[in-house]
Amino acid sequence: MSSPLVCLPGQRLCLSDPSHVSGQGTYERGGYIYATLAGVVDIVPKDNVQIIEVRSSGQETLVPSQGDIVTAQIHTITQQFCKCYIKCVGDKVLGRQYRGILRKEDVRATEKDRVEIYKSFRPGDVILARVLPITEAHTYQLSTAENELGVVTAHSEHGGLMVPVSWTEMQCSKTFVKEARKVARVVPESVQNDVK
Amino acid sequence: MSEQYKILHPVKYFRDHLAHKIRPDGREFGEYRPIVVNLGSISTADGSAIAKVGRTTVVCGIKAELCQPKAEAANEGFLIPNVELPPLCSSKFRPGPPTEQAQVATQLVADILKNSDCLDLKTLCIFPDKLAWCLYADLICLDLDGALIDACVVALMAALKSVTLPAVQYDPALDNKQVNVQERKALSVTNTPIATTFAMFDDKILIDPTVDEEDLSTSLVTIVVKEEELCFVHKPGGCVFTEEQLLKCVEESTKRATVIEEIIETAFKSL
Amino acid sequence: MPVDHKRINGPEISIPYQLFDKLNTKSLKTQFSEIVQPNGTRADGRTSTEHRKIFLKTGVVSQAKGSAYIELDQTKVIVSVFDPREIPNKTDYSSKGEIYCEFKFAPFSCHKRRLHQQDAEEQQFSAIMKQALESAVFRHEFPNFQVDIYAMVLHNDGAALSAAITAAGVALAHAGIPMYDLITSVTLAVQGNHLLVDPTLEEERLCQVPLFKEEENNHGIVVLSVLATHEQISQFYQSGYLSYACLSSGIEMLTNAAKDIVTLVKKCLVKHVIKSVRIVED
Amino acid sequence: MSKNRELLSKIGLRQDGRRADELRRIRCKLGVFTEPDGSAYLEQGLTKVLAAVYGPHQVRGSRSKAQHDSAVVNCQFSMAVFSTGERKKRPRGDRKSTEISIHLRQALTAAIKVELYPWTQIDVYVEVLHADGGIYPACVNAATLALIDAGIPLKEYVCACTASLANNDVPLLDVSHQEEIIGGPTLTVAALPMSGKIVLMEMSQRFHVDHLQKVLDKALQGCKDIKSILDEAVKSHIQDVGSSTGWASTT
Amino acid sequence: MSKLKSSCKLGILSRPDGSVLFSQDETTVVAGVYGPVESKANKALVEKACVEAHFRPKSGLPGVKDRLNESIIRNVCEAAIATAMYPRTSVVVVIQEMQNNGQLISCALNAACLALLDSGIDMKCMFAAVTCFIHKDESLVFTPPINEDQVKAMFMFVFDSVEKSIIASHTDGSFSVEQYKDALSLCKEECANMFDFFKKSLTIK
Amino acid sequence: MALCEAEKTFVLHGVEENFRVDGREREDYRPIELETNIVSHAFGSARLRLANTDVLVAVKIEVDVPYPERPKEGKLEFFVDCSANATPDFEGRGGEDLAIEISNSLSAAYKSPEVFDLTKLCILKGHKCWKIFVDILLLECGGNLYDAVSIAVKAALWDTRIPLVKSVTVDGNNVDMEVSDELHDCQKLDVTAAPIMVTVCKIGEQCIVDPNVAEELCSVGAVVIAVSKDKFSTVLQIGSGSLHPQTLLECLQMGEKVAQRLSEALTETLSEINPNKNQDVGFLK
Repeated sequence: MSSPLVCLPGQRLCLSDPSHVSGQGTYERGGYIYATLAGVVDIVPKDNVQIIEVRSSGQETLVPSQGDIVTAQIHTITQQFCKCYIKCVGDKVLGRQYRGILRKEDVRATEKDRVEIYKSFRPGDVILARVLPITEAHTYQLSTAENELGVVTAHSEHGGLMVPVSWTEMQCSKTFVKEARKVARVVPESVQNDVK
Repeated sequence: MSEQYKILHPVKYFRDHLAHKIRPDGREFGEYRPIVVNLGSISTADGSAIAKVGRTTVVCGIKAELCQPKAEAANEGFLIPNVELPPLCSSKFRPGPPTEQAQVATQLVADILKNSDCLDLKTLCIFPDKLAWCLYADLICLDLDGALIDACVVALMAALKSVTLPAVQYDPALDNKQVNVQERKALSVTNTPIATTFAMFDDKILIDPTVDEEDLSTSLVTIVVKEEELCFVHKPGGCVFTEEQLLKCVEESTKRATVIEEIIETAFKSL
Repeated sequence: MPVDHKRINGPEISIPYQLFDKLNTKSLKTQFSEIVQPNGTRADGRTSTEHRKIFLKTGVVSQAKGSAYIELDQTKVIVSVFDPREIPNKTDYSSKGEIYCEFKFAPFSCHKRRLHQQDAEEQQFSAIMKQALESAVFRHEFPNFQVDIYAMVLHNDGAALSAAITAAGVALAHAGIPMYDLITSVTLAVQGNHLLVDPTLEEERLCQVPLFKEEENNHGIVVLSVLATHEQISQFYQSGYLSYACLSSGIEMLTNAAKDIVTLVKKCLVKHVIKSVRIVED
Repeated sequence: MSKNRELLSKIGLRQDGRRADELRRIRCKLGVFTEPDGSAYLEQGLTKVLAAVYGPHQVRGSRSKAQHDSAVVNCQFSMAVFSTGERKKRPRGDRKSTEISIHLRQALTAAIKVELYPWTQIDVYVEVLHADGGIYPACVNAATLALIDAGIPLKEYVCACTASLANNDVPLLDVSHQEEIIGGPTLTVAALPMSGKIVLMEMSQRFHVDHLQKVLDKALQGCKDIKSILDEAVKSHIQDVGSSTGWASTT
Repeated sequence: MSKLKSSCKLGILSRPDGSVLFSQDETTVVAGVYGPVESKANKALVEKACVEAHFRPKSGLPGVKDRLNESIIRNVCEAAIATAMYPRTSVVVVIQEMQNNGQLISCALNAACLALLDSGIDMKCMFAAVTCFIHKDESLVFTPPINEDQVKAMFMFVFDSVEKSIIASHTDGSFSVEQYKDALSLCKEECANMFDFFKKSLTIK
Repeated sequence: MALCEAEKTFVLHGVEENFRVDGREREDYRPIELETNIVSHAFGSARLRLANTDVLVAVKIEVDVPYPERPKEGKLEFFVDCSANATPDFEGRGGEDLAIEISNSLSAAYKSPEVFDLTKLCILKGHKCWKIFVDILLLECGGNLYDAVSIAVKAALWDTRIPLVKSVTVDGNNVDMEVSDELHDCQKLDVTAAPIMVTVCKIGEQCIVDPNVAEELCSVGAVVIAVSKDKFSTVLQIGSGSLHPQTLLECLQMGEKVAQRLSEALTETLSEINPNKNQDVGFLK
């Protein structure tokens, strides 16, 4: 493997033209592409265009933004919503947890009016959710209204780990008691996430 | 993946590690982190030291000022230790007045100083009832990764030993004081207390815990040893220890104390 | 002094012993001529435009997202940067994130003991730091949040503010916070015709008051921070009493000196990047 | 200091030459600032107060403060550090300032037709430039003017006045700082003078209950007098503003 | 060796859920327990109750020293209360010092235990604190000597009622390992008396 | 206040054309009103209105002990209070950051002995000195605070009269002093070198002085320049933008030029003040 191209913030990387586009970790000013991070330059070819990206050395600093899939842990539930803490964005672990709120109407895509929070989530559950447009300053609004989103890991009232048995139910591996949840359809990536 | 696992299920992550007889940072249960002591790097202080216990870093600077002794202890000076946990050292803290943890640490360090009797406050008196030294020992944590008290005590003792005070001529009749900054004398520190912290998790006792281990542990014990004696056995609650476990900890800390004392000695020799 | 219930308090009045030192009767003017030769050579052998040796290290605080430690000979500053967090007492949406800076002298870092609470000078330095760093950081990458930057001076031997700004720039890059550019900062002390780059504390002290008469009563401190690639001044602060001619030549000296430091900052960061890349490859 | 510092001399004159039932000179002006929705300046003797009103506007800060049936009245009392003989350390935040802020809110909430503006907030800020006794009444009176200037509907004027008791017998109106120092109990009353309703009453020290009625009557009379002075000021202000825009001359 | 005289009066305060006026020898404290109560959003824990302790000195505002006492009281109570039963709530223990004659912390802890028992909060076990002193003449006693200069060291232990294991330990002064062991076993014996006293007080009530 | 892009462009074009939104040229100030001696129980005072910016400054004097490290000097302290009257944002401690920023810049600007001689405030070396409190109350914010505050402070200091000390007697550690009872027996402060601050604002490619609120919002960066006589006593960059070194130098030149003119105008105005004329002053006017 050739030695990686190291760059630093403010370093001019190349001319910005139709075939070279500024990507993540870079910005454009006065016809040039500059780096914003200390890291390694990565050139991603995509439909005849070279996207210039910079990957941060070490952990990059990021906050959740609209459209991201995040991993969160449920903190409290009420009739209308549940509050949770966002811990990861995609597969990146956040340095700090951020507050999220999941409203009743964003739990499911269908039959929204029949959703009941306590039948979908319980405190302590780990969920996958998507970040909705940001309206409030401190809290991210989340949604699980997709098949792949919802509870991925949960523990039963007796403390046993539960496995999904249907869209809406999980079963305790110790007591075999079934509990209601809004279960995420597990795609391979998130399998690793919790079964390890 | 392990990072996500750690953040989502910290307890299980920790337990899995301990089940394999290894701690998350690769140490064995009874293994402590390396200790580094650096002396006198801050010349604006009258005595200073930096102590590192693993990644936990504490810098201690001692500044001497002149003051009047207390009426009830006319022939004693002052030694005022304060532990500062600035927001710089960990994401747990916010700017503002000292947190509860900092206050508790301050009091523990003050207690340890008093219990060990390592510095006779009478030696800080210049003229009874009139003039005495006040030593402000400020301990600033620069990196908080567990075993704060251990690091504080090492930094404080090393700094105390490096303090030199200028000669003072005092004329009580005229209340006139003259200081000769060039002529300096070291303090007489009679012994070196050394603190060792243990954390308990599921009946397993871990020496010198990191901050993650401290947060997850169910109980903490700090034992301070000076020479052949104990001068502090502090367990502020938490889950129970049996007598055997506690005495085992005492034994371990005595062993570790001799090692640390040597490290401080060596630091002085190389100065 | 009011009693601080959250700390152990000393006696009500205590005075630094240095005040009772067998009096140093030399006039400030002689003191100045002792440490600065007429040709600009200084007590430590530097020329007037020469910067002190810089030692720079990243990753010194394990609990922080990014951190840096800088030494300008005796001056020692440690800076740490944390992940974006909620802005306290703010409820409305803002598209740009904020930067919060706290600059603090350790109680034992100066000749006179500093108190634990931030004093006016530290507050001002915090504001200057914020001013310097704001234009270097991509603030819209973290809307509604603030990035905390804490600087602690362990030992002040002059130019502590500049050291803190330079270190903060390195710590931000180390934290992986997107930035427009690298930032470096340099201090200048002026006394009469002498312009001293990167002054020591002694030199700073002697530049607070005019020592020479009439036309040469220029004196003061200038702090300047530069964004390297774009040749922009992100922060400028001057105090004292300076003429335009003096100030403009000072600015030129400072911009040049700041450019020189960039190489060092780069070296330090490249070292860090290569190290972390190696770890990933292993 | 002279010994015979009495509140009332034998010939019935007070320290500053006033009679027992005489108010200090009140001078005021509406609309002194442009930025606030309403503002006023008021001098009562040497006591000088500025008041500013913002609102009604959306509730600031935590939205849970908002009330569904009325506006939230938010008051802040603050004293310039140079307003007193001895320099103050802080302009606000001490116990006395906080107390006056709360009392101010109580008095003003009683007068403002808060039910007209649910889910909103009205801010009233008063700044004392010179404190020479009777700070609270001056603040209430200035705030009333500022509220009128802001065009906020009031049930009626809310006015405040102090009264004291001299020689254990004669009630004194509108106490000055000098008189406060000499002693004598001070009764502060904020009232809706037209309906005669008392919205706030506070006593600084004890005096015999037999005297309460006459002191209170005196204070209420003071409120009424102040009301007519304020009324005059408001009318002339409207004349001025009106004539400059041209509509006042039509009536 | 003389045993300490303890006396208590349960439920002396009307507002707290549990309260006690407790004195041991000459040392007296009042303890009050509130809980479980709704806790502030930033303090609430998902899986267990949050225990708070407040220690008020006889006069003045609490200082650094009281903060250490608070931390001991909180940690001990947390070990004894069945916190998992009350998730997302707070249990607040307030101790007011009335008179201190040397064994303040153990007195405060015992009072806290009684107040908790009085409040009816579920507990995993009771706890009892015992203090003993080493004189200059190396003798071990429970009663604090009149003159403070006579004390060489002070030990404070807290035991649980189930296994008589050590919940907490706090010491003052320096001492040998042997002395520590002696003090420990002496206190362990004494703690049984304390538990008896607790039981007796509760049955009287 | 928030401006949309179009409004910003409008302001920007005005500046380019040297014909600003309110009709001024780039180096013009808005009208300034100044009154002195308006707080009767202060030792000196001034009120300044610069368009909508309203500042009240009062000077109070106390007897104090000099700092042990500077026994020959008196003390000068600035305190800024942002009144909530100006904007609800200043309620409680909301204005504190701005207040500290302004008071710090004033302290820095008055620091040099060439600017303000503190030794004149010393009564007895090491024992007694005057401490001057300059209290600034911001009553309304209509942009350009630094300039307004600095002029008002200078005027208030000009207006200040320090009581005359008739005699000082030392008895052991006790110092007794006698202050003249005569009301007119007092001395004035020398304020010829007291600095004037000028905020030079960069908008687009041009620099302007005395920005109003709208212009402040359009600016990418600004420099506060304190000029004392013909020298700079403090220069402070504010705002979140950065400047090219050349721009900075241009700003400095412009600031110095404007400050000279302002200073002259102020001296002239102050000399015209007739202390005996008694008329309705202050807020009743």
